[in-house]
Amino acid sequence: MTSIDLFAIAPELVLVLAGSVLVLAGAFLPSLRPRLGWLAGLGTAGALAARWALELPGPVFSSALRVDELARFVDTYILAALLLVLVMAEPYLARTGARPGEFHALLLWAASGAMVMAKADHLLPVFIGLELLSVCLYVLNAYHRDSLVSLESGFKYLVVGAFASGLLLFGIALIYGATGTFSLRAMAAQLVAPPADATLLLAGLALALAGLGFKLALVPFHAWAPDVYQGAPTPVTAFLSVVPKGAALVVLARLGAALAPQALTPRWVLLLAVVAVASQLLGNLVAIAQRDLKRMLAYSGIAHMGYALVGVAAFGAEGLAGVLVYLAAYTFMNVAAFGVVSAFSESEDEPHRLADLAGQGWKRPFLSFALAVSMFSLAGIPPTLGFVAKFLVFKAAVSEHLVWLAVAGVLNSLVSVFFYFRVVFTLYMRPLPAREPAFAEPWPTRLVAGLCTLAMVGLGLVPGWLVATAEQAVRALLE
Amino acid sequence: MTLSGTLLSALVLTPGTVGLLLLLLAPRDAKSLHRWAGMLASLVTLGLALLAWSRFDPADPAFQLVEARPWLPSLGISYRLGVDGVALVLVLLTALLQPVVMLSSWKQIDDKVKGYVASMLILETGMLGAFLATDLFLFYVFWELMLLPMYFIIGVWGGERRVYAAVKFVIFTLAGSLLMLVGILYLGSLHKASAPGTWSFAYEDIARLSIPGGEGFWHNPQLLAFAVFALAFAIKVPVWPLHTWLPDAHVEAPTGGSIILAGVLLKLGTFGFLRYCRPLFPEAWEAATPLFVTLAVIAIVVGALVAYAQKDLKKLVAYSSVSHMGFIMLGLFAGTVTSTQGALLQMVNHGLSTGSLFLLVGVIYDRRHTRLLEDFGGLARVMPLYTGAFLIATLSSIGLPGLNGFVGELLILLGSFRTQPVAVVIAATGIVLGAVYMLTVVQRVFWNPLVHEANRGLADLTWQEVTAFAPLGLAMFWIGVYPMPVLSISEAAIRRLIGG
Amino acid sequence: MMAPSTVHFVILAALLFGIGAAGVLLRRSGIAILLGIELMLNAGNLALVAFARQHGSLDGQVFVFFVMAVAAAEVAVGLALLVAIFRKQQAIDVDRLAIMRW
Amino acid sequence: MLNLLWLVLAFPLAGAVVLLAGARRFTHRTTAAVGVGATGLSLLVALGVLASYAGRHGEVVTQTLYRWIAAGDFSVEVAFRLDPLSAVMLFFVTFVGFLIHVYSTGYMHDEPPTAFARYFAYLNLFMFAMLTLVLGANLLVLFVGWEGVGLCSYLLIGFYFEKDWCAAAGKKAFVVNRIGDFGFLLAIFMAFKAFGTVDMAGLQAAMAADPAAAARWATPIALLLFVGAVGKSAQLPLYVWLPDAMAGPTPVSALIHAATMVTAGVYMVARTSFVYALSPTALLVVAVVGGLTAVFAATIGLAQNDIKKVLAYSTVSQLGYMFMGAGAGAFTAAIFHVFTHAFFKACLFLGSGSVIHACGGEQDMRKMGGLRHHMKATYWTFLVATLALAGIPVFAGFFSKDEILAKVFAAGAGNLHGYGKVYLVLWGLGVAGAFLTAFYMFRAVYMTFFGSFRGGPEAEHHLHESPGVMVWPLRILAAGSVVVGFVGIGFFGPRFNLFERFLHPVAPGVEVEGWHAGPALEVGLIALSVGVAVAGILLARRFYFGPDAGAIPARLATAWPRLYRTVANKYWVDEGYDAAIVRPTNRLAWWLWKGLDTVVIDGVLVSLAFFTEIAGDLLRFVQTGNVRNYALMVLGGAVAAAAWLLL
Amino acid sequence: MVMAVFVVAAVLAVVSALAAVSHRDPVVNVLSLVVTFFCVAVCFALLGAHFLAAAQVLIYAGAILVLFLFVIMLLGAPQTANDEARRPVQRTAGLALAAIVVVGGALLALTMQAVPPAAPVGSNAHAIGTAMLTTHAFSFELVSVLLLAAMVGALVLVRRKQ
Repeated sequence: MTSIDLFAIAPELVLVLAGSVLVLAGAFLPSLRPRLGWLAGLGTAGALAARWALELPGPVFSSALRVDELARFVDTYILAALLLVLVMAEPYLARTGARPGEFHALLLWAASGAMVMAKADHLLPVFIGLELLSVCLYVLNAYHRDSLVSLESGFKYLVVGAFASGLLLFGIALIYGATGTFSLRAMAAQLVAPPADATLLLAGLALALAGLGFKLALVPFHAWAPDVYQGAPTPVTAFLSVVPKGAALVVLARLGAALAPQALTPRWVLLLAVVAVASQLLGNLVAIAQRDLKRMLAYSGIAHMGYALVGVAAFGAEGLAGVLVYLAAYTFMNVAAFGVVSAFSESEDEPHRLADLAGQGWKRPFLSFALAVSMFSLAGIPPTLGFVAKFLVFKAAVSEHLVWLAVAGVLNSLVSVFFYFRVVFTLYMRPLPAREPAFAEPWPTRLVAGLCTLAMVGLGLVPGWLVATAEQAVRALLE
Repeated sequence: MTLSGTLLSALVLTPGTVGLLLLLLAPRDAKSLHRWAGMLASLVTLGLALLAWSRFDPADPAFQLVEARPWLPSLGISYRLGVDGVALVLVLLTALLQPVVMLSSWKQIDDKVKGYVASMLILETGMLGAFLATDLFLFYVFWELMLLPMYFIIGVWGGERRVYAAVKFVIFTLAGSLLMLVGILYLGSLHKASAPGTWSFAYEDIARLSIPGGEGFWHNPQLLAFAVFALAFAIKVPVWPLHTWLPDAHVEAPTGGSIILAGVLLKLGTFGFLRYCRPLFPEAWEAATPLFVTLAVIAIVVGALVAYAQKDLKKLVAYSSVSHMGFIMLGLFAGTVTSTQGALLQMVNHGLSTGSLFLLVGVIYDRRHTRLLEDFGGLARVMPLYTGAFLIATLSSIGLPGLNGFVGELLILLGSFRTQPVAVVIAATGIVLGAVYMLTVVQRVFWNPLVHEANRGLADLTWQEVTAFAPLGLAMFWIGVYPMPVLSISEAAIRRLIGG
Repeated sequence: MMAPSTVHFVILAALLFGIGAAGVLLRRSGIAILLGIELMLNAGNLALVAFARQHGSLDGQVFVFFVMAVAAAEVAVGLALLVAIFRKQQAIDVDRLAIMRW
Repeated sequence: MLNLLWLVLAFPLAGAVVLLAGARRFTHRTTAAVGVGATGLSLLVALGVLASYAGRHGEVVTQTLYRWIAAGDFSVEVAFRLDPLSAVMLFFVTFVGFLIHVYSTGYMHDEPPTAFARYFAYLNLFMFAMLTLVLGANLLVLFVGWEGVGLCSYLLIGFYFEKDWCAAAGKKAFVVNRIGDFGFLLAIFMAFKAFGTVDMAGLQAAMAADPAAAARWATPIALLLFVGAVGKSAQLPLYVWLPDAMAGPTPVSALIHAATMVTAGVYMVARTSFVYALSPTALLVVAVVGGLTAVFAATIGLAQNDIKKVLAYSTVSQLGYMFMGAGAGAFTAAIFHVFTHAFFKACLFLGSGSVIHACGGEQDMRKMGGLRHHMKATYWTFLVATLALAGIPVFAGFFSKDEILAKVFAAGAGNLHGYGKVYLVLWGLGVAGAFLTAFYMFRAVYMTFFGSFRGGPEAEHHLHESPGVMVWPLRILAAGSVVVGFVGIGFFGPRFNLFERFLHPVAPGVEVEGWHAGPALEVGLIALSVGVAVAGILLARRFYFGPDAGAIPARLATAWPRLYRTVANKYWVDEGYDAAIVRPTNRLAWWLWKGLDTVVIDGVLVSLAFFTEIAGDLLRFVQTGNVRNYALMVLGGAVAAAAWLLL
Repeated sequence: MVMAVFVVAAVLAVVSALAAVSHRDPVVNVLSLVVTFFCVAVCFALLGAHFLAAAQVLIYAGAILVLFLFVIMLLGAPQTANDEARRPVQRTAGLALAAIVVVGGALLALTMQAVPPAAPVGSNAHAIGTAMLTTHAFSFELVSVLLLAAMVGALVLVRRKQ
């Protein structure tokens, strides 16, 4: 272990330390509690700054990690999402009186777990990072422990999550059995020539896919998502809907780059494609039937991971760059949506009914506009970032002769219009109810909504930097 | 010179920028500020469009006043604008209609004025951009950009079934355009697969590609790509039987929305056929000609007949659009220079005549809050000016010589007769049917005894309404008597597009 | 009599894994489910160690050690959750935890 | 002077614009001044132009204003053409038009100022359109005028727009005309396709240059053009609009629906005679349609009681004669009849207008009678025009109608194109028509002017002769009805037929070869046609004059009730069209809307959306809420994935 | 001899595992699992992983399962009612899937070539410890965070309100 190694994981260190400080401060300095959010934010910002200030040394910790452009991209993405969620959490904590400190700490630790996953070049840190992320999220989901719904959400996440971990572990074991190593780099070196018998490897990959598919909420590993999204505290839902997905997708990408399963069997790509389409279809169709916004967004999330998976299926520089941009887009859209949705409910315990939005478009133009933009972005309407992202993954599919996948994707987008536009319709084209709901518009929510909207539209119009960064990140992986 | 370098950008972005600024900065209740800002922006846009016209060289078939800036260089996407004769004509139409729309909504829209004006302005940016974009990606962006403002215009300021209509509009439009996106991607990937090995979505690069054909439908890339483009455009046109969104959208949209919808949005479909389908997929175009000619003819006849069956004035005019757009499609697919010129001219004509019909239907709806034919009768007695205006629009719509509609229909049918004589014979019955249903309207609304007491006190056109109609009416006469300015702008460009 | 080979151990691992999975899938008791998960993880461990011997590397064994820690962490949180739920519902019946559905 | 040709059109157009713009402010006097003035100036310029044209016999003078449309290889200019044919038309259109304008100032004087101005605006606009039609140098400009007159006709028929039957009649006229225009347009398209031009001269040259193509295309083009002519000139089967067109003010009927517009079809056939000359089939069709119409309309005229309806059917019938002549290849004879007909038919209509004016708007002849005592000038002019129409020698109609019958007979006897028998039958129809014409016209004269007044004492009290502005045009037209026939006497051979000689260069006519009527035969024919005319007059006198006027017809009507009703109801043609075309169309339209659009197309789309929603609604029950199910799905997915990859 | 030990351990492991997941009394479940884990530890030992075998007994049997017992006692040894069969689909499908996993896993194992195992790397705790603190130092640190998080999390969930 050298100092370079430590510098390379400085962001994670900052987060972990900040988390510990938060726990301690929350426990022993009650007067500081209302300001802990700032501290968490500071830590996150520090981690972000560290990631960009320090150079990227590549493999560190005996090649357990690879701190490259891809890692930086994902770190940035996770930390940005974390920052937004922290801001969003402020009104939530104030409103529910939930204890800060641990809450922030768990978020920070979860983020660091995700960051580790994203830069792990070895299956051990992948597994532990994933477990760190999961364990923190089990608790966070159930954080509102006065509410049975929240507990249920936590428990469901735990059962399915641990079950999926078991599958992942067995999958890792099989991969290990096939290759004799946990190091992705070593596997890649070994698999330059496809092995004569890849049975074990493929079986391991299938199980690993199930483990990661759970995190991504892909069909058929998706079922937990609606219940958990609905039951979890809204900031946690926002976090849950974006951070683990980025990490898991990057792991999938790294696995793909190392094991090149697409070279082992043509069925691999088809498998991903089928899962992608099934996710899109189920997510979009069932979302139509939802009347609870968080639940609807959960199904929408299932569908969106289906779109992102198109990029993974297409693979190559284009596909993976598309996936990364997709993640960025998805973060802004979802955080904005959850932020506004949590503001547009009178209390945290109530269901977030679609009908409650009626007429708010003209009553609360700012937040409504943000929600509308995020709906359009989710639906993939230009000039939003959501469109650019879809464009990129579909482009990759077409480029890899998977035109049918792109066609299925756009047809599913059409289906999604039904429910995304219904939100907009409720906001702007329904009259305010006679008893006007008393929604607050706290400044953190406004800030989050504003930032996300700016990002969705701004990056939608000028996506050059984002795309270039993503491409650079992918180059680092594929070289 | 420096102006030429940014003229088109200024033209495209002015309205949208003003719209956004209004949305973000203007106070909510300053209604006349909103109205005047909208008017001013529309007029400035019109001025810029005229300026572009003055800079335009009709003899040059290539894109002019070109602007190109890299946008997503690694994907071969750039911000490219350029104007050819075809686009210029439609840009002028758009710019002309926009102030009319603003005027028509002056009194009519009194609720959420800011949102309305902003939507209209952003919509204008979308339309102008779609006409002027010379990069397929950019084109798609502008194409979709039109969707949202129109959705709001119909959904917020529309009539009773506005939500149904708005959703229908969105679903139909997206159903086409999303598939077109795949088509665009396919073309880009073809460019990548060809010699340079890079992505490009620039129109001129794509136009240079030769897209492979093949046997049958599913194994014929060119035909498939054509099909997705054609579907998007056909829905927009709308080509029978994809037209059912149109009557609903028109009936529910506020007057201004209907004018723009009929006047410009539908033209984007036919423009797309001309600009994209024809030059990019020549063999597929050839193969699809019988189909589209048949559909066009069906649209003409069936549209007219269904219009005849309507009881609601606005719906009737909407169905008449289906019929008229059928003529344009026929002209495009007949494929001669003459018929294509006619089709382009007819796009303008339809914008003017149907636009003004919607304007005028809006006028009477404002006064009576009904559009049923049976609620009127004898209005010529109480509203002579209005009657005159309506009559002019009607006559323009049914193609009376001396007015614009005639020149367009004539060129279409005359030019099409060479290649599609049978279709022309059937289509020409549309001229008869057009007279039947439009004159029925005139008879039942303006002539006949004045039986409803409510109509007795109706006020004639106000100066605002007259001002709104005047430019359209003048343009109708102008094009009817001397259409050469329009025709000469576009001749070179059309020759290039259809390879004639 | 020969020594058991990797195949034998892997078969045993698969058996235990299947039994653990069946426990998760078939039991209503939260505790039984957690036990099933533990069993699955242990099966994974067994496979890892078997493969480690097969490949003659230590990495597999190290991995198993970490998995034990992970399992401990999961169990801790899982049991805590069960306790919290029990306090709320006086039961740890998974089938009753279905407020949210459809 | 010839350069001022465009002014002939410009004046009426300007008049129309000024009147429309000022409709709300102008007094009767201003309106009259502008309206009549514009036409008057137009007439003056026309006369000047004709005077200077007179010296250039046979020449074709073209005035091109500007290039109107050019697209691809199609190009057309706004150009006017003065040649003998258009000169004739130019003359009588401006002349009769002017007179009718003058007459209208009196007839329409009771209208409110706005309506008065509107009326004159339309009338001026009509003059403009008609002159465009006449002078158009190419088919397209001609078509502009063609449609323009249709529009004005529409507006003027529906002038009393608050009466629903007037409005309906206007629409009917326009729509039926459009059916004809459909053919006209197709003819234009075909001409352009075949010969690349729509210019009259260019077309003629192109057809001459390529006889093979000309032979191939002449028949379809000619027939399609004739469809247009049938619509505009109210021939079978499209004549139905013209009787209804009488809903318009009477001077309008005189100008548009008798003297000028309805003859446009004949004019157009003559104008394009170079096409017809190449197509025996087309000529035969023209002749047959004309001949049938002539008799058919005449029989309906027998049983009409509305004075204007009688005149209307008579117009249809006379137009039939014109086409019959044209169909026999005698284009000049047809135009000659157009020319004379303009005078006496205008006179008749204006006369009837004068009568109606006097009777306070009453048009039913059964409520008239004895008017000759009250309105001498009207009576005499009406009588003169009737004699002209009946074909009594010396009067104009005699010469022109006889010319036509002679040519048709010649075509029959000379076996023109081998269709001799058909032409002979047509000639027989023509003679029969002459008898009927004489009969129904004198029936009208007797019912209107003889006997005693049947309209009640109140109305009788108001009977009066019309004012000077109305009577003087009558006198002038009556005089014309007497004299204009002399310009075209065919009896003494072509040398004396000034009219034919004048027109020959542009509408040479189809020569019947190998047959020539001897003088005896000609005299015999003349005698025959005069004889039947006189017989018709006498029969009318027997039926409708004297103390038992109307008794015999009434007996006949009771004797053959079904026949009478059939004729009186115009053979139920309108009803037939209604049942065969209008109502099925309505039903079809309704089905296309409610059935096809709403149920089928929208049904498919809505059910797609519906099934999408249903699918979502059903699929969500996969989400049971039971976490063990979720784990089951995860395991199932993993197993399926592994199986897919491995098997 | 080795084979005999393995067979005994394996049979016992499977039987007790079945008891662990199927018996209705949670205490029996836990105790059965102890047996299973002990058998697995025997297998570890057979595989040469003596250190792991010890750790397995200590950590799993000694710590984790005791934790289970504590919780079971804390909650008053709750038993679920005997209506497990009320979900036939879940039951059938679950059993079937588990069977497929077992059979599939066995088949998978059988596809492996009977490659003779490499020379045992020795089972010294030292080697493992060294690896953990050098090659896998990062994971070692990470696991500590994980345990910290789990601890804090568990506390958060069960702490009584102040």
